[in-house]
Amino acid sequence: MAKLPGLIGGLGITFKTMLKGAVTVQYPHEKEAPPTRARGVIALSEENCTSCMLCSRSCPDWCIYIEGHKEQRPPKREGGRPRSVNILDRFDIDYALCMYCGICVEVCPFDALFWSPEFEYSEPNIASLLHNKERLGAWFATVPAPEPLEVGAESGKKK
Amino acid sequence: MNALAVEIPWGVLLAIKAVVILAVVPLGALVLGYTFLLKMMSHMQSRLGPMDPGGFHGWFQLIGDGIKFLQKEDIVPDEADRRVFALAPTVVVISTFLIFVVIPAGPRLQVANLDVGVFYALAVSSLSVIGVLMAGWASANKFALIGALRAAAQLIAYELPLLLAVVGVVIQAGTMSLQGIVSAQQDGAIFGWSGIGNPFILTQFVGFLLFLIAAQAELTQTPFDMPVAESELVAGYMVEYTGFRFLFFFIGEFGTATAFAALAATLFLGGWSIPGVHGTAADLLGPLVLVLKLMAVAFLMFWVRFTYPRLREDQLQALAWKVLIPIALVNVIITAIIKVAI
Amino acid sequence: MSTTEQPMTPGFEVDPAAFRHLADAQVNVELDTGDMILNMGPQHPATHGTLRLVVRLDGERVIAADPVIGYMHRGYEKLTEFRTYPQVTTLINRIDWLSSFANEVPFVHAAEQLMEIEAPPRAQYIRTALTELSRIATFLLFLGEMGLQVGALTPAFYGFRDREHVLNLIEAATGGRFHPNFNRIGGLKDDLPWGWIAETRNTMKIVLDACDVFEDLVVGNEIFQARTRSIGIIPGELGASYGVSGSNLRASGVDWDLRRDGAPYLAYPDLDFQVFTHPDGDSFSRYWVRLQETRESARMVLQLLDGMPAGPIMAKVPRIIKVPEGEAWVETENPLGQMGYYVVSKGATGPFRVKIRSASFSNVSILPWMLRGVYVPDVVTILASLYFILGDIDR
Amino acid sequence: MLLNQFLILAAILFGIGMYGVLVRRNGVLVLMSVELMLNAVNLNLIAFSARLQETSGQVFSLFVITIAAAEVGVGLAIILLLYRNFRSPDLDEVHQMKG
Amino acid sequence: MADLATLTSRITDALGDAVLDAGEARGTLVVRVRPDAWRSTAETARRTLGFDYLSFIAGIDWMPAPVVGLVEGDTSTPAQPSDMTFGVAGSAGRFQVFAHVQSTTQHAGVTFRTDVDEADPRVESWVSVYPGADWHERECWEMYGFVFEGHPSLRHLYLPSEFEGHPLRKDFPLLAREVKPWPGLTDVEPMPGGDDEAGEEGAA
Amino acid sequence: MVAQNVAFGILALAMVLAAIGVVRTQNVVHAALYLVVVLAGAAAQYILLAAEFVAWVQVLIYIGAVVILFLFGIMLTRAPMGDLEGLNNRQGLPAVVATLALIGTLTALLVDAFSDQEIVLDAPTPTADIATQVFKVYVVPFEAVSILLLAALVGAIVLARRD
Repeated sequence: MAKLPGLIGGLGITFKTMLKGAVTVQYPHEKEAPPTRARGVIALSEENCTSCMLCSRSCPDWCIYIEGHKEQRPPKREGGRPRSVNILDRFDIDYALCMYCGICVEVCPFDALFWSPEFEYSEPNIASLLHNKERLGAWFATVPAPEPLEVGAESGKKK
Repeated sequence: MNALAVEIPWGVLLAIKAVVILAVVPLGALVLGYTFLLKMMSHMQSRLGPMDPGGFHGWFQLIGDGIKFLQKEDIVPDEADRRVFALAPTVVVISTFLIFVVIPAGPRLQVANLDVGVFYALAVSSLSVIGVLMAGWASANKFALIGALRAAAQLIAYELPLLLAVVGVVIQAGTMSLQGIVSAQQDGAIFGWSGIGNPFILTQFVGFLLFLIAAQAELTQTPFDMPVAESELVAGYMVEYTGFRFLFFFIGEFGTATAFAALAATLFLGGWSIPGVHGTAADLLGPLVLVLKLMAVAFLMFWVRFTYPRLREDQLQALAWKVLIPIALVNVIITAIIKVAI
Repeated sequence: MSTTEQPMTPGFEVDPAAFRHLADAQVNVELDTGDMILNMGPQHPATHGTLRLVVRLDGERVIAADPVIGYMHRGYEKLTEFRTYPQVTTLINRIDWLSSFANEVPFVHAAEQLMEIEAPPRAQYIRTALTELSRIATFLLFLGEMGLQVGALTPAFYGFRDREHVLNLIEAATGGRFHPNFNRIGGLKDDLPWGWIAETRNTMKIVLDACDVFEDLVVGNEIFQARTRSIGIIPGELGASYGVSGSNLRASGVDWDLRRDGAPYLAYPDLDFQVFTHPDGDSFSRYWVRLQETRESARMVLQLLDGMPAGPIMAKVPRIIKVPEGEAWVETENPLGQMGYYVVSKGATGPFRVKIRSASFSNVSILPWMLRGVYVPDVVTILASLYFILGDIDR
Repeated sequence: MLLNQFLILAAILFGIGMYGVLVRRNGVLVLMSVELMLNAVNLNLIAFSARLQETSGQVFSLFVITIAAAEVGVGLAIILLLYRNFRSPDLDEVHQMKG
Repeated sequence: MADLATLTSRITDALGDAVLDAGEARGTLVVRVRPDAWRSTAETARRTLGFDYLSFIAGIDWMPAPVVGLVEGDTSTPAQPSDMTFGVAGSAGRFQVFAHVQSTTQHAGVTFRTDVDEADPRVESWVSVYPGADWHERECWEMYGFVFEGHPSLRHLYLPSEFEGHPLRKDFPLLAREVKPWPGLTDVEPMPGGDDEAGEEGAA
Repeated sequence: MVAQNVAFGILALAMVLAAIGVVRTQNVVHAALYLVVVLAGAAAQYILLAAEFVAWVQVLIYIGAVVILFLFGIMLTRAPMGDLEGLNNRQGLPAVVATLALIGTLTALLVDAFSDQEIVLDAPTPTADIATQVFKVYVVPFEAVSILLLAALVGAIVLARRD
């Protein structure tokens, strides 16, 4: 193609783009689905949590607050020793502090924490960004199933 | 000079004219702002622009913005020269209003058919420089002052090519009256063929380009928007303005764009005229035709605005003095020679 | 009424020293006006961030400029001393937030060197691909943004538009758009998701097209050339002694790219790529070099996808990471230039001292030299063409 | 309209302009006062031209306007030069002709 | 890349008796020079050895951080060994300055290091040799309190000019970690009659 | 004619007040802006006197260029932004006396000479008439003015250059 003067070529580009139509999405009306892996919000599966504090301690921001107490449970088998069980009283994540690094999800040994790609939880009040365990538990329904991996990946490796 | 066949009392006519002029500037600003700033620019940038306000393609956006500006607090900097600061936007807007006085929208649809119409339009358009300098100086802000100085230097420099570009048209039409120029184009002929009249864009194409370039500079639009360069001077002389005063500047900017587009349409595209349509029919169709031509010119101007980077201050001065003015002078001479020869 | 003996009003007072200085900077004659101090920033559109530039002006000409930084200083070098190694990667993500992934690589690499482990080849390839993707994302933004700074609004939107595709890829693979935190000492957090490679191939086509658009819309534009040619020239030798690196230095004719010339890292030794230099050293050549490098990066990504080996993505690493005592200096060619970490470990779970050598810090330190004698509009051009990220300056 | 109303207005403007020239110290302001006087002259020219139904007056007023523009250009250049050498636009301080 | 042994001998030959010690940090040469030869080292490096590129200048404090406010079992804050050890090239005392220079043509680099006296922290400035040293030395000055002699203007770079203290010194506390209680404190409540009744606290 | 006389009165009052503003204000920029009012008033007077073309030349050249030049000069020499003392010299009182004497004399003379003269206008002067005059009758002065302009241009540049 013969070289047009740059000034005219530029006009051509903007004109072509104008005819091509928009690539943007009118957000509140239509939504783009974030990828499965997107680190949107952390969901808590409360029954899996043993309040072991690992996530809280490994958090670079110290933004996970956990409180719990131990309770005696009757032994599983007749005549056994009574078990002591950790009961979770409080599990809060302060999303105003969270860096979304995902270390807590990784260190959790009991599969109690999961990433969900949900992102619409902005708040007008910064204090409302502290999600308690009920709220974190509600996110659990949005956690996607693990996706298949690309060719060449070692199979059977999950989170 | 009454607009319709019925006899209208002098005072009422004056009032009607005043209302039309008062309405046409904000309306023009609104239409151009919406069509080009919000919609055309957005599409050129692969987006849609505002879609929600008003339901249909965000047509209410600018009106809403205007209402928002009216509600805003009127902030005047402490160090500012309050009276001058307050007066500056008005001066800019008044200069815009005055241009529309002579722009004809039909054979009888004109506020005043001045003998020196073109000259008048260009003279009053230069008034806005005063407003710009006032704004920049009174804001007590260095960015504003630099912006105003740049604007003034630029507006003065480009007044010349603007005038000279028009001179060619004036020579060809043999009149400075805008009505005269329009009818010269409507009734003219190209090599004896009068099918489309003789729009001066054909014979004065150089003049048309010069006019567009100079108008772009007068409007301080890209590539000549150094005075308001948002990436360095933030908003130049407008930096301290808020609320309805800023709204005035906005109306001034797009209103003047409308005015210059209308002027260009009148001077080079035949204004309200459609070949062969005269009399009352032209009065009825004229405004529509003018608006269509005006929008076509404005499209060109904004297309350039949204595509190009801006020239540096010294470069745009050099462009005006070393390129545009010589070309314009040559154009005038050639036109004059041809006119005399024929 | 005052007397004639009254000294001139304060507004007219001019520092004579400034005028002597001015005489040196003066290139052509013009009206003599008093000088004035202009504060550009910390909140100024040209500084895209919180850089403050104190500029002394004579008319529109800069006679001295002093960048004031630190408005975003987060003290990462101190913070790293209080974090464990896995936690540090989340911090250093945020140094140069436009190419976070590339920030992680040298640090993780340093830790791996100290622990004497090596990530498996597949992990190296994925790391390289993501590094190049973040380079593309960074440069696409630059290519548009530079247009914006010289007054063209539209290229900026094209830059954002096309970068979005690349960010989508990074997000699909890592889960984070801006802060991937995907590198682990010894490998990666996860393998690529299904379909990623095909998607990347498509996106690279988009990127190459985008480069053509910028070539026509910006590089070819006469006004852009008038605004950038021979503006802000960095002589190669001076640039090097200031520590200017990356594309900025290559645009000054210094043929030096750590991907090719540094200690071998990632999968770069396996790749066939070209290093672009430009002899001029002005703003235009910096733009041009980055444009070529964007293209080259897209080609490199395609090469990586073709040669992607199968296998594990994680080496054998102890569960609790303790790095043995020692020191390591790892430098990489990041989008903005040389990024290096000097890690001193004393055998604990966290580093003892981390010196973060970020590219923008040195790139910007040459500004006082560059800005002397230029016009105000050129200040903006030069700032944009140096292309710095505030987080990368302030750390 | 009477001819005199214009002529007297012109006289008053001329007087005010002269006052300015006499009183002002700032060079720019002196130039402005001179402009006032020139305008008074123009007003006279136009008024007589209208009275006599003759366009020569208008033509000469055009010349006056042109000359005024030239005068301001040179005048401001001189003032800038003075400002550069004396660091003040004050004319009263210019009692020595050294640069 | 020139190999390390050749590079070492080239540098030590050129610097002569200024070299106190040399070592290797994972593939990078570290050369410790006498404090009074710090600037001449830079001159030799730039003019004779061809290291035209200044990568960085930084300080280091070899003193272990005093453990303040840290709790037993805190795995989020790494505990450093409490005895003072020095890096690969040794050190005379607590403070050192180190700088990395490179060559854009030979594709090689070296880290120079010199000792800084704790009582009188003075170092020669490199600004006259590498103009880019300006900001690095200002940073080092405000972070460690090292005075670079010959630097044209040691002003604050990052911190506000009224800032007191030298943040990167190890004895400068990181307040963010001290004012907020470590999350491990809010531990599980003891069982009635349990063995770990003491020392546990409630809500944070 | 009544409307024109009313218009004249309003304009004349504004012009005189603004002219006094020009010579009395303590702010240089305000002086320039007052000058704009005087000039615009003069342009309006020209229109009253049917000299339309001159009026718009006045607007274009005086307001559009001369005042801009003034403002430019003021801003370039960075006149202090606020009010300032010392814009006037100490000849205030004698100047007032001289001015009043001048105005008085002139007015008396004018009243004596032209008090019966009336202006009767029918239509605005056609611009073509002025053009004919300029290019036929006054072509030599016109050329002289052109050369003067050129000389002024060269002179201004020579003066303002710094070398």
